[in-house]
Amino acid sequence: MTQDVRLSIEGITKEFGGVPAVSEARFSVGAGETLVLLGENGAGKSTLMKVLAGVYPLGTYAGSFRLDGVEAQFRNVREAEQNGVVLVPQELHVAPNLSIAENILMGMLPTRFGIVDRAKARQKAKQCLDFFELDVDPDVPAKSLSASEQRLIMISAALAKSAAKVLILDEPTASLTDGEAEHLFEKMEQVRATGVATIYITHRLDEIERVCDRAVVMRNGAVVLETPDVQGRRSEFIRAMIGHDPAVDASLNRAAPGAEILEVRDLWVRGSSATSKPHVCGVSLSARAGEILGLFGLVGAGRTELASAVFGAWRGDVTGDVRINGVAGRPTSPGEGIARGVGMLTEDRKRSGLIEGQSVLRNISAASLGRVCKAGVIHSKNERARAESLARDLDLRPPNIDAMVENFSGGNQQKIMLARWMATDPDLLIVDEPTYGVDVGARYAIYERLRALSKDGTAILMISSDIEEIMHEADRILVMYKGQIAGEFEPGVSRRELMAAATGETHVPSFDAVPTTIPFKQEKQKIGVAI
Amino acid sequence: EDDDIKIAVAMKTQVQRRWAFDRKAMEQEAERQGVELIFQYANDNPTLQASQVENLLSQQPDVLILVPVDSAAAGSIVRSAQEAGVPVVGYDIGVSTAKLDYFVMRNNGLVGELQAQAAMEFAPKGNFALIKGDPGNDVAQSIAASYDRILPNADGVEIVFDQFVNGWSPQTALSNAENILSANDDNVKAFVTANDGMASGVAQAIIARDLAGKVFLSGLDAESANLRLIADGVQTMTVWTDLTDHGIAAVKAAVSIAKGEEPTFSEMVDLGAGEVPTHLVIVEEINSDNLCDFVVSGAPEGWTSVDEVFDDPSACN
Amino acid sequence: MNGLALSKTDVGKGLITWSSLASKQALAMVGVFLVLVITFQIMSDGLFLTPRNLTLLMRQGAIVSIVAMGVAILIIKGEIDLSTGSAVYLCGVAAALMQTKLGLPVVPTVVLTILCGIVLGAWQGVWAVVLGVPSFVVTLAGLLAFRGTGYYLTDAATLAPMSPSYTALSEGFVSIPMTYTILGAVWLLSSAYLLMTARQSHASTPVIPLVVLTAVIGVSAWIFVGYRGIPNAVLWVAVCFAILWFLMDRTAYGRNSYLIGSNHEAARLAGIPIKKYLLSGFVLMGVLYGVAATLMTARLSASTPTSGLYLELDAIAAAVIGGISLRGGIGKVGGALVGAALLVTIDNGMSILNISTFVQMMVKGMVLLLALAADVTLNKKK
Amino acid sequence: MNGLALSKTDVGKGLITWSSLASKQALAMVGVFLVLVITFQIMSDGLFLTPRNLTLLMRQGAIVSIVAMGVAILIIKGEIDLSTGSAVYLCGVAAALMQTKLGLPVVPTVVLTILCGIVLGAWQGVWAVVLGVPSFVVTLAGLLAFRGTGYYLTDAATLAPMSPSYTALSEGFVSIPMTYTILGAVWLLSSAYLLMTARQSHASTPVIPLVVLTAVIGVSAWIFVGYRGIPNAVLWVAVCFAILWFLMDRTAYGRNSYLIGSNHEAARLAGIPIKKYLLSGFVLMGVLYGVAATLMTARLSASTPTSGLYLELDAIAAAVIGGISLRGGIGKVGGALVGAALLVTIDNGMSILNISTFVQMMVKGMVLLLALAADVTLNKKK
Ligand SMILES: Nc1ncnc2c1ncn2[C@@H]1O[C@H](COP(=O)(O)OP(=O)(O)OP(=O)(O)O)[C@@H](O)[C@H]1O
Ligand SMILES: Nc1ncnc2c1ncn2[C@@H]1O[C@H](COP(=O)(O)OP(=O)(O)OP(=O)(O)O)[C@@H](O)[C@H]1O
Ligand SMILES: O[C@@H]1[C@@H](O)[C@H](O)OC[C@H]1O
Ligand SMILES: [Mg+2]
Ligand SMILES: [Mg+2]
Repeated sequence: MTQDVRLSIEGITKEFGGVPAVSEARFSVGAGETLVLLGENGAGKSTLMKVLAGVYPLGTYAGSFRLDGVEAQFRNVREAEQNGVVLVPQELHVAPNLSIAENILMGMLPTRFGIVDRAKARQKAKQCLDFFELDVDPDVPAKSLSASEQRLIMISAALAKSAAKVLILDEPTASLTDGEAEHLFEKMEQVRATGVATIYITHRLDEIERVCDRAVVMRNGAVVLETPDVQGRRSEFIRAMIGHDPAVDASLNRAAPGAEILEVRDLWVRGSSATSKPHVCGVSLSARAGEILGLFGLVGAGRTELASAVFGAWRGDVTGDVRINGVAGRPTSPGEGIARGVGMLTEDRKRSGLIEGQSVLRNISAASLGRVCKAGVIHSKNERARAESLARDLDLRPPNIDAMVENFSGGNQQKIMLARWMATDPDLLIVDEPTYGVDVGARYAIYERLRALSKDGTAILMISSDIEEIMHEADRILVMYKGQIAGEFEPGVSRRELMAAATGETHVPSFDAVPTTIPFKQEKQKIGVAI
Repeated sequence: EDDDIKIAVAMKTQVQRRWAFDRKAMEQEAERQGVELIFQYANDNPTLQASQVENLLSQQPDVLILVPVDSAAAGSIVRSAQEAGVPVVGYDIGVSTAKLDYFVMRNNGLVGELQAQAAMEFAPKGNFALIKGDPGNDVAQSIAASYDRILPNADGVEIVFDQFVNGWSPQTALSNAENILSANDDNVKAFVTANDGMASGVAQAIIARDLAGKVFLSGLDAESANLRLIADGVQTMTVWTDLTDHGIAAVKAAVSIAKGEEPTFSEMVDLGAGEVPTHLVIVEEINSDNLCDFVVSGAPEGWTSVDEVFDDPSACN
Repeated sequence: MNGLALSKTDVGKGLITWSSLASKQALAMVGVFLVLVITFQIMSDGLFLTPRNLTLLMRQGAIVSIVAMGVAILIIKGEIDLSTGSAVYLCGVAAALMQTKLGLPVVPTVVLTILCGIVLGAWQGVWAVVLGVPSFVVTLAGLLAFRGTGYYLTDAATLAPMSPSYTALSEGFVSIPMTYTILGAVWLLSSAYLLMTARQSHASTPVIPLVVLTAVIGVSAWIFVGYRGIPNAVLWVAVCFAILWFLMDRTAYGRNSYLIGSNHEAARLAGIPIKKYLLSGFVLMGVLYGVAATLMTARLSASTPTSGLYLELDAIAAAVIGGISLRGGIGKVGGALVGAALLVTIDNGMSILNISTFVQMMVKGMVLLLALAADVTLNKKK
Repeated sequence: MNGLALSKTDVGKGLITWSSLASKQALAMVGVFLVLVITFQIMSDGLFLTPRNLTLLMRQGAIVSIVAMGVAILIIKGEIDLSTGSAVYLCGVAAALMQTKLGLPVVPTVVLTILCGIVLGAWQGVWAVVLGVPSFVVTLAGLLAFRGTGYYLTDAATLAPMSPSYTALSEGFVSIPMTYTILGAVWLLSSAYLLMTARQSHASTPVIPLVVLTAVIGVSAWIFVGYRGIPNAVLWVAVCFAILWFLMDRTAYGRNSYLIGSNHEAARLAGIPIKKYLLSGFVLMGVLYGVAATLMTARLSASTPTSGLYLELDAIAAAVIGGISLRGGIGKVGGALVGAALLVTIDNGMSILNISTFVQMMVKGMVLLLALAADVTLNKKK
């Protein structure tokens, strides 16, 4: 498979305030080759990619890299793109109020004498949307798309950029469903066939064999492993990533469920306008202390809405009974939810989780400041001690609780969010996509923490689109489909059965009996109609 | 111990041309007398003026000449100066809440009277519009009080508009005048306007409707641009305050007080806190009849010129 | 939230062209505006809705409209300008000096005044963009320094008079036949444009927009022909609006400006030269300082030391009322016009009703509150 | 950007206590401030740095300092207040009416004035928070309506005089012995606090902070005792600052306010009742309207119709100069004080130098620009 070398990285080093994030990284990628870049959270993957793509311009890093044998010197992203290096970053940069077309064509709107050629723009945008078979109007604002749809359009936009030589995808699948991911892989195949070198970053090790030719593993900023192929090397990768063998699978060690913490009866969740279609249609469920209840489903199944309603965060209409810790009544605000012992790790970390511009300490304390206050005054010694111990527990890197959260790598940001909710000492902890963007090592750490919490008597409701995660970590699995519970399963259930329930193939008391085909098409359906 | 007399002058604003001439007159007199002057301008902000007087007092002057931004609020300023052993000469605007040592004033009530009377002379009956100055300003209030005393009771005078204009804004005065003409279908006989700045705005509305010379327009300050409007027959009259007399009288009084002498005065005036020896400054109506006299000899040097007022350089020969 | 379901139909398609002129919020504001007009009309015994009063009203709003559009663009780009009142004053001083002291003819005066505006705009742009001082502070400094400079140059004196032909720049009127010609041309061009864009996007004939357009042109004709033709000041506003609307809505420059205001980082990563865009925004604002200064000195036939005081606040208020979000990236140039129209309508209406200045201030405050509250409530429901 | 490497050392630990009083940006501003002081001192032949002038300077800055702190808190929460000048004026009218018409004693006057401020603050809070009208517009409406109401109530007349004991609220001085006592107490309490926090966080003795503290107290003693004691107005500022600093820096209330300003949605999901916080922010601002109005009317011994004009701009400027970001969530209450000090130093310095008002405006503009440019450059380098 190896052809001519497209990109060769020759000892790149990048520091932040004297601390190296990437040190002496060195490897190369060939034309038509897909290379997977692995590494723990904070290993320096994104930073290195940003150097390649001109985000960190010439002069802000040491070392060099060559593109088709010629030394590349990019002063900005545009120059990198003009030379064929295209990055789809880990953190999406969407302008929510601009149209989808304008987001897709950011910085390269087709013009005639400076005037935007709207017809052409529409048509180009449409092509990008068609690439992932998204049936949406390119003229509506980008904020009307879900996070995963936004990512899809950004990927197709990147692919549409003229004459890509090197395509970098930084954790593209973290917020995609299996169906969408599968579709992406097919497209990557097409791209590769045109001679493009692809660097692919992921924490989902099961994807590697499906799409990649070769692997590079980074640890602490340095390249620690480079392999000629990827088949059957999973444990080798993990060892290289975390520097030792992974911890024993904590999930084997299960506690017996205790008292019922959460009981939901006939819950309906709607948007704020009376006419909007319900997101959750008459769901009933219960969760016990010491139990991890998995909630599986496709994006749009209504899991987040269900959880928000239970937590008291849903802004629209909710009906139905909720009983928490034996006390009846739905929380009407997140504050009330927290007061009644509920915590919720939200799915959209950047928008509704992280408080950027503030320190780790303040982020961790955000939901539980009252616990370290006396008469409203913060006891800073206690506060710091608590945050430090949580940071240690979760192996936060770097372990500096006074640093601003936006300077942490994605996975570490997720740990900070988990720490926030652990600090509230909840009876019921809802975690929505808890390992979004988290590396294997940290992922086990998070599973371990969740398991430990559950053993200490917390009921955990784990929402996940990661089928492996659900199968391994949940003690009991509920599957949602179109706002309803489409089935309940034991841990031993097969992938096939779960997917069938999640796509409505198994018989369920159907709310609206739209026949469905494959998972991906299912979402297309959802997007095309109203939300 | 230096025996140079130092006089502090706290001016209300620098943002109006007349104050440069008040200052010039004061400076000329100070030079004649060999005394030093220090100036501060509060730009119509009473709180700033309080601070400035504090700053002036810390430079230990012998006398303070005060042009109050606000007559009532100046009381505490006057008292603090007097407590520091610095006598206060009031200038242009009175102080109602503390007794000044001396006062030099233009009679603002008289200004309003002159304007109102000229209006009634021009148009004994008809629709009158009263465009008053900034409501927060004492001068505007005194002038307005004269309007209110004289005009509503006059036979045949119909008041169709009566408003203050924030900040004496010429733009607002212009818009108001346009709206007044529009609302009365051009049937307006007089724009009794409190000062020249606003009058130049109103003049535009009058010119636009070809009403120049057909409606009365008053002003105050005899600004060059307005003298020209009078020459062109657009504005009817303005009122001139003899700034030279004003400035000289104040410095003279200040110097006598500093020397421990009794300053001369024309009458005793009570502004609300007891009788104060007062020099009344000459106010004079300027209209097309005495325009040339004023331009050629009445105005202080540099205030205006024949060229600025008349198209014809020989107009006043 | 549910934008997806919308605009899938043809009716929706046609409307997009219209909503591109002014944001949804601005459209809601038009409703508030109508309520005011009716109130004033009744209370003034029919005086408010006369061609003469409406002509004057438009002329009275010209300066704030021009400045509001410029500020709107800066706000859309994520910047702000507090200096407009002083900058317009200082440019006015320059214009008046050229007219009264140098005796320059009209055209050079206007050109040099605009040049003076460009210099002021560029000066602020350099501090804000190149040196990175927050534009709030840069333009606050401008607010002080520009007025100070004007006072220094003139000793805070009024400079007058300007030549009659200069005054006509704002106060003159387009002749009645020419007014018909202009309105006719606008009607023709706009309908052609509407039909063309409809055909391009394969939508059906845009009946509603065409009807609205015809009505607007009809009403304009009634107003202008009923008095003395289009006031020149209104023509300036119309031309500026047409150019700026086109710039912001139809060109890559405009769309990239929105992107910068909406997501700075995304714009940077998309390779848009942010500094150039911001700098040019300040320069564009500078051009508008010059235009507004021309209108202001022409209107008063003078430069007076208080001109432009509080103009910055009115202009920003007009923009915000018209739906331009202070967070950047949201709003339309047309919104600023609607906001300015609302402000000047309140002023004019209360002035012709001879309401006391004090009550005017209270009423104006309450109308602003109610207008925005109505707007917030309406847009929430949707 | 690189906060990671910093503050890991013990020196850093000790400093945290200090930097919590004012942000890094405000500290840079202190440097600019020193340059100014030296310039003024030299140019004024030693007049600037006299106890008397410094005492007066502080008193002159009292009102803007109080308002700036309140606005800073609102900005930190992500809101804004343009109405402060008018609101303070209207509260001042209430105070003056109570003093001159009703003859109320001092304490009830102050209490009712503050109550009046609370009503105004709450009124704006309801529109902004409960009804969701952008606070920019709500407070712009307040700017107009509050002053209009004041004019309406008083016919735009000055109300005076206030009783001598009322005037003393701002203009009086704390006696010299009492001044020593207060400064001594502050020194004792602060050093105890410094030592205690250092012990708690196991840092070494905070030598630098202690030295700085002692120097500050020493200089204060020199200033105040050298003239007539602490001016009462300065005492108000000190008390307000102490309370607000404690509130914003040490309590859950303050902490949550920062979170709300940084990320509204995330704060909501962390269980913080946003509306209550925002509403209380406006009410707190209202309390400060009352305090500032008390100081203003006491200072002038009157309520004058122009008082408070442009105060809103000065207050916001002070906050922004002091490092409070208009995007919310960033800055310290102490920064607003530093900003106010900078503004009043420029005013006072140029005033004692007898510089023409016009030149003052230009110089002030330039100093603001240079101060912020220096700050931006310094903070970039690090
Ligand atoms: N702007 C920045 N300032 C300071 N430190 C930074 C900055 N960006 C990244 N870092 C640090 O550099 C290191 C590498 O981060 P990077 O984002 O490259 O990790 P990553 O390998 O992509 O991790 P993840 O898998 O979690 O995305 C981390 O320790 C991070 O905290
Ligand atoms: N707070 C909200 N307000 C309005 N719409 C929302 C909100 N949260 C989510 N949505 C929208 O509702 C749709 C369905 O929700 P969502 O995709 O979160 O469901 P889900 O079953 O939780 O799926 P997943 O968690 O896998 O993303 C999405 O398109 C999303 O944009
Ligand atoms: O001369 C007048 C002055 O005294 C007043 O304060 O402001 C308006 C002027 O016209
Ligand atoms: Mg990364
Ligand atoms: Mg979800």
